[in-house]
Amino acid sequence: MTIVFWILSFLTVLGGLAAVTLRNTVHCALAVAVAFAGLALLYLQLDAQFAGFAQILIYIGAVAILVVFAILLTRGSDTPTDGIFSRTWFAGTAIAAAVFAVLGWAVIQSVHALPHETAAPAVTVNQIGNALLGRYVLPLEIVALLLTAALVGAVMVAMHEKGESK
Amino acid sequence: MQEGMGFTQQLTASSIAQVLWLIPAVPMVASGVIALLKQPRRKLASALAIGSLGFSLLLALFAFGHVVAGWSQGFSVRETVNFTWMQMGTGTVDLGWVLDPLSAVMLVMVTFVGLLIFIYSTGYMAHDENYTRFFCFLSLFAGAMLGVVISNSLLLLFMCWELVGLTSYLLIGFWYQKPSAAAAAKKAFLTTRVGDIFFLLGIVWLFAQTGTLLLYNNGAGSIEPDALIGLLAAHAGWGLSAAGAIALLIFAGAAGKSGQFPLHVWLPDAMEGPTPVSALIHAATMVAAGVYLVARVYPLMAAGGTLSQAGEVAGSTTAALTVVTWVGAGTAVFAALIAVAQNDIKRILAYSTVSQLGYMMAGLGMGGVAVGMFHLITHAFFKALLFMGAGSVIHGCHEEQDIRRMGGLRKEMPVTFATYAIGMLALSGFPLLFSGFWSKDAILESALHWHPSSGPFYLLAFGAMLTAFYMTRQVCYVFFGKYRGHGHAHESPRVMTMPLAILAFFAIALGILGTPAWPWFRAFLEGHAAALEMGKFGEPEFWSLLAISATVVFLGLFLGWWLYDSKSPQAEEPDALEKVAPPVWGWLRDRLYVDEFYVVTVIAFYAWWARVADWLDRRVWGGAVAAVTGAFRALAHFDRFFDTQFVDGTFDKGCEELYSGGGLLARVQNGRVQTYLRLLAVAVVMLAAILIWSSAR
Amino acid sequence: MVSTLDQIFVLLKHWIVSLLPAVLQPVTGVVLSVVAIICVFPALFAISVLLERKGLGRMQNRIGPNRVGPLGILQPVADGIKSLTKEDIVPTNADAVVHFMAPVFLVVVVFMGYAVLPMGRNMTLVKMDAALLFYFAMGASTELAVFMAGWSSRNKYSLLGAMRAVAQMISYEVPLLLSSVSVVMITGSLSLDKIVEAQNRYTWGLPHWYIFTPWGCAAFVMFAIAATAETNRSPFDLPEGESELVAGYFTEYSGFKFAEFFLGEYVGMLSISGLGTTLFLGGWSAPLEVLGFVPSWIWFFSKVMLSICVMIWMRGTLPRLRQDQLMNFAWKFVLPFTLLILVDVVVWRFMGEGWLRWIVCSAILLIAYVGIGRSEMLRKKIGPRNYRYAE
Amino acid sequence: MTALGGYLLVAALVFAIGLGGALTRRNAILVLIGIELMLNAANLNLIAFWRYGPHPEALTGMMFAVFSIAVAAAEAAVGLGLVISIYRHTRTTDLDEMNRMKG
Repeated sequence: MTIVFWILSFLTVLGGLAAVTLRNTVHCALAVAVAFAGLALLYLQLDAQFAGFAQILIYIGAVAILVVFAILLTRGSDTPTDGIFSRTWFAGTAIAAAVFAVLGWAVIQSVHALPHETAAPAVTVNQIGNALLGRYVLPLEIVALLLTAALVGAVMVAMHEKGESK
Repeated sequence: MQEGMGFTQQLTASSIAQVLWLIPAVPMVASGVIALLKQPRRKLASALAIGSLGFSLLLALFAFGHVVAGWSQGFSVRETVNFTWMQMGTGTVDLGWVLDPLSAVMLVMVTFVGLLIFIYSTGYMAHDENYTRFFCFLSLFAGAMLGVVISNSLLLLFMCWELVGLTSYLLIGFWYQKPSAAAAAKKAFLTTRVGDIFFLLGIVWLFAQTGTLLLYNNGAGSIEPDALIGLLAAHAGWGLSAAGAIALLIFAGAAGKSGQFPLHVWLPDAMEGPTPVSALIHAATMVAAGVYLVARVYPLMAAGGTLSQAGEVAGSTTAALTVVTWVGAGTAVFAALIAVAQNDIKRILAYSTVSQLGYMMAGLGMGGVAVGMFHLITHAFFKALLFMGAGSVIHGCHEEQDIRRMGGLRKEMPVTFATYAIGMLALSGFPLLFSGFWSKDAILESALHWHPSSGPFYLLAFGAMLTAFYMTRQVCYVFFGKYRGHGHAHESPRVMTMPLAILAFFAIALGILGTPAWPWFRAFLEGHAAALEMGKFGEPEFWSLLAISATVVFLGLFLGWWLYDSKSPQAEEPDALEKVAPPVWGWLRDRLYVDEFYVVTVIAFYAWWARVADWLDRRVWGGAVAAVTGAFRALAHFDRFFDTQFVDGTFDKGCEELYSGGGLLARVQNGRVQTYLRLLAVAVVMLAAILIWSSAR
Repeated sequence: MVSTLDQIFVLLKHWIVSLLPAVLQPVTGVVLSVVAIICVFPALFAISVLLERKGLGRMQNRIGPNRVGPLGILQPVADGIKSLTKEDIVPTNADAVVHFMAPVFLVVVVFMGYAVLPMGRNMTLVKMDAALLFYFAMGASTELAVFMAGWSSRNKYSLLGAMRAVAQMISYEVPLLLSSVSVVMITGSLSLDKIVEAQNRYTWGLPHWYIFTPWGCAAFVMFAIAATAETNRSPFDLPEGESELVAGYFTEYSGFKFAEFFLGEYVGMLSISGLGTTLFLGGWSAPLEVLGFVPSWIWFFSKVMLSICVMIWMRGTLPRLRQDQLMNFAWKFVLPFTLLILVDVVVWRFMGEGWLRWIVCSAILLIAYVGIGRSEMLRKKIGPRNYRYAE
Repeated sequence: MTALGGYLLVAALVFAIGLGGALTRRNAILVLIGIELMLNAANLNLIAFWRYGPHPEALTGMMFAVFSIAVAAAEAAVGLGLVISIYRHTRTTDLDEMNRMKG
């Protein structure tokens, strides 16, 4: 429970909250990038260097950019004039709160069973690479296949149909 | 197999035999590739077809060389490669191929003549818009025909046989826009099918009797001595053994394909196809398949006669061979007679082909495999030559086929004339110089020695005279006199005349292989050493036969020349022969009314039977169906009445209730993703709460 | 003597740190290094700007800046003073917060990348195991800064420039990464220090730099192309094409914020040159064994400056690409070719020592280069431009 | 409160925020953002459990997180592609109006 952890948690939660509450869609996207960055830093705090940098590379470098692209392509960058929340926002919020209540309750319930501070595991990129191409090679291949399929799928879905004027 | 000559049989398959399947496979694959090509890729299509067949020729030459090498070392090569195609219960159906002198000779002939005709076709079909389709079919045909040749299994042979029939159908109907071509294709297909039914029956019977369709299989094949003994022991009725009956059935198939007498009607009509097709399929190769088939199953044909191991008849004959002989001899004369009175250049050749096929059959029936096969090979060369020459003439005369509208082409088309004349003399059997003489002489010789009857000899000799006569008539009409057609005749391009020249060379040279003094061909096929005995030429037997055949041929030539050239016929004038004997001429011109006979008998019978079936359909079965239908309709009316009056009232009410209930339920399924997500989240929360609560207690 | 000169900065740092109380020592060490980086690279930025302006001038038959100071060498100073003193204009409609954040964010992430670059023997700020990944993570973040700048300005030229820049950077990030992966595959490490160490060996006095292998040479060319595109340099300077988009995504910036973008761009160039040097040109190692006495940092900085000179030369030589050409080039030529380089690296790695692998690997690449190039040319996707003049 | 407990609570909070966003926002893209947040919360859980679990050298949780990141990237690409293509048909990204299967 270091001060760094609290600052980073605050940053992440703040970014997340901003992402779901701000009016301007682009601001939401930028806020979610902040949340992603906060999470990446939390990973670093957890000695997961590789995952943290991958998080930055993929979420800030790719997903956030993708989101802003989508926003601009759907002309969503202007601040909407009418309500930004759906008609049933109250129910949604209540359910989200309930989820947090249940999860938090579960964590606090089991806090006595949680392991305490352990020594930081010394994990090198080399080990991760070996694991990726050794024990986890099948998931790796499947993920590769999935990414290829997603690439093709996304292109097919978003492509202009022939004859349709741009 | 001649005992005491040191010949043994070699059975293990060499590497060339292992890859023998490539010979038919390569043209077939080429055909498939060509089928995918677009029309404008003409060059590529013909190059593929010619290249693939050239490759096959190369392989065939290797195979031939292998067999010759084995033979010269004292082996009678017969290498088979067999494999199981499918397993049916305890029995298996085996397929395989065989490399022996017979198949090797046929392979070389088919690929060589085929290649020349392919090359010729590039010139002949140059302006046809369906050029690639033509080469696709031609390649497919070549593959199928080569498949027939190498088959060691009657089943595989039958498959390729049918494929050959199909390509023949496709190629006869190549110009399907012409109604006559379409009709001719249909006729060819259906007529040969009649023979094929018998063939198939024979195959099935053979399989039932011997349990295998392999021809040779190290002593376990269906035409090897062990099986033949069993076949001879089984009786089929009418005094025939099973072997004889099966042989006759198979001969029926061969007769259909080779245009023997009752089934010959399709072959002249098949001339509606392009000329290279006529040359390749309907003169040199496919029609010879029937003859080849008889030669292939010769042990079966000859079973029961005094049978030596190599399947050669020595002395006595069998029922099957007798039938083959008589049908062959009859066809030979019959078709030659008709050919005398035809005016279409290709039709004359077609009847001539039928006639010559009759010779081959008769040769097989009386003289054994070597005699018939030798005529087959020589005939393939000079008949292909004649057809291609005819094609060249037709090409040169602007697609004119009527010989009365030609004439004097000797000067305009010197190469065609020279080669055509060689072909014509070879066909007529001009003594000593041409291959046709030697092969025909061998047939006549065996006929002379055939002791059951001397009828075939006279028939064949008469046929030879007629052959010389009608060929002279044709040549006179086409090449002598003065030009009676329209336009100006011209010589064909080199790509067409070159194959002619090559074939002409072989039409002369092939005779060397089968002279009485050096019967290399016979020795090769029958598997004993060939010896050069010039003394044979000095024997009186040879001279007497030569005298007879020469007389016959010169008589024919002289008659033809006297009747036709000296008169320098005119197009509108009646034929010279017509003036002599108009009624005979009329019968001959109308092809002795065989087609008409079929129309009033077979076809009329079928038409009547079709009408009966139609009537039965309409009245008997139709009436029964109508009665049942009526009963059900009455029942249905009653049912509807019941439904509308009693059931619907209550059912409609129930439906309304269900509908409104569905509307209530549908409000959950409102198409809003977030509603679903919300329900999901609520469910998760409840589930998690229950789990935690239950575990915490 | 040699080693002292080589390690002079390291020793200097240790000396300064040792003067301070023990509590402050770790922090001071880091701060000192950061300060050094923040001082050195903007200085190099000034030098490169001057070099570029003078060099471009010469290439275009001009003299270039020659007014401030002797031969105009004080021009960057004058530029700096000007931008610091100019009024900071923010458009009325602009999204003020994002507008302000964009240049700051850009400069921060660009400088972050230097943390892992080995600039000399023992001269890496953070010796990290996943250094290359860190570098690319930072590099990818610049795209967001560019987008923020373009979007927040509420100007269509800015937005178009930003969209172009982001699309281009995303497209070329893939080949950039993949060409670096080839080096990683051979070295077996993501650590830039280890990559330099692996290249710091000599045979017959010649270095084992990766650029001197078939795959390395090809990968370096691809890396250079992708890096040029990544830094929006000519011929890939569409996002800033003056004739089309005024100044691209920073059209609406002025004064110090503009200077920040300018700084970010040049420092980014220096940084990616440093990465290329590290990956392919042997980092701080000497080009010949006999030259090993020269301090390592001199080699590093001379290689970086040499790369900058090449970039300037390219800018003076090559015309700008069209947008579709740019994209087609990235996805249809550079990307397939880098993938092939990866295959080539595998071949190289598993063929073992010997002359055969040189021939095989070179042949694969040459055939592929000619093949891909020809097919692309044939389909007219990329190829010689055809100019259409006003009819 | 142990360190792991803290991380788990933060993850739960981020998850709840993401869920709330996904449930309440009208813009389809922002719903996707919410879902991404939920996924990230799960990743944080995985990494926290890996770090404080009994066998960190087995790398299981870390690998899970890395794969999850990759899958999330694919999911984002396809999801946004779908939103764009729906937008092209209906000219809206409002989820409340997207309640028809018919385009």
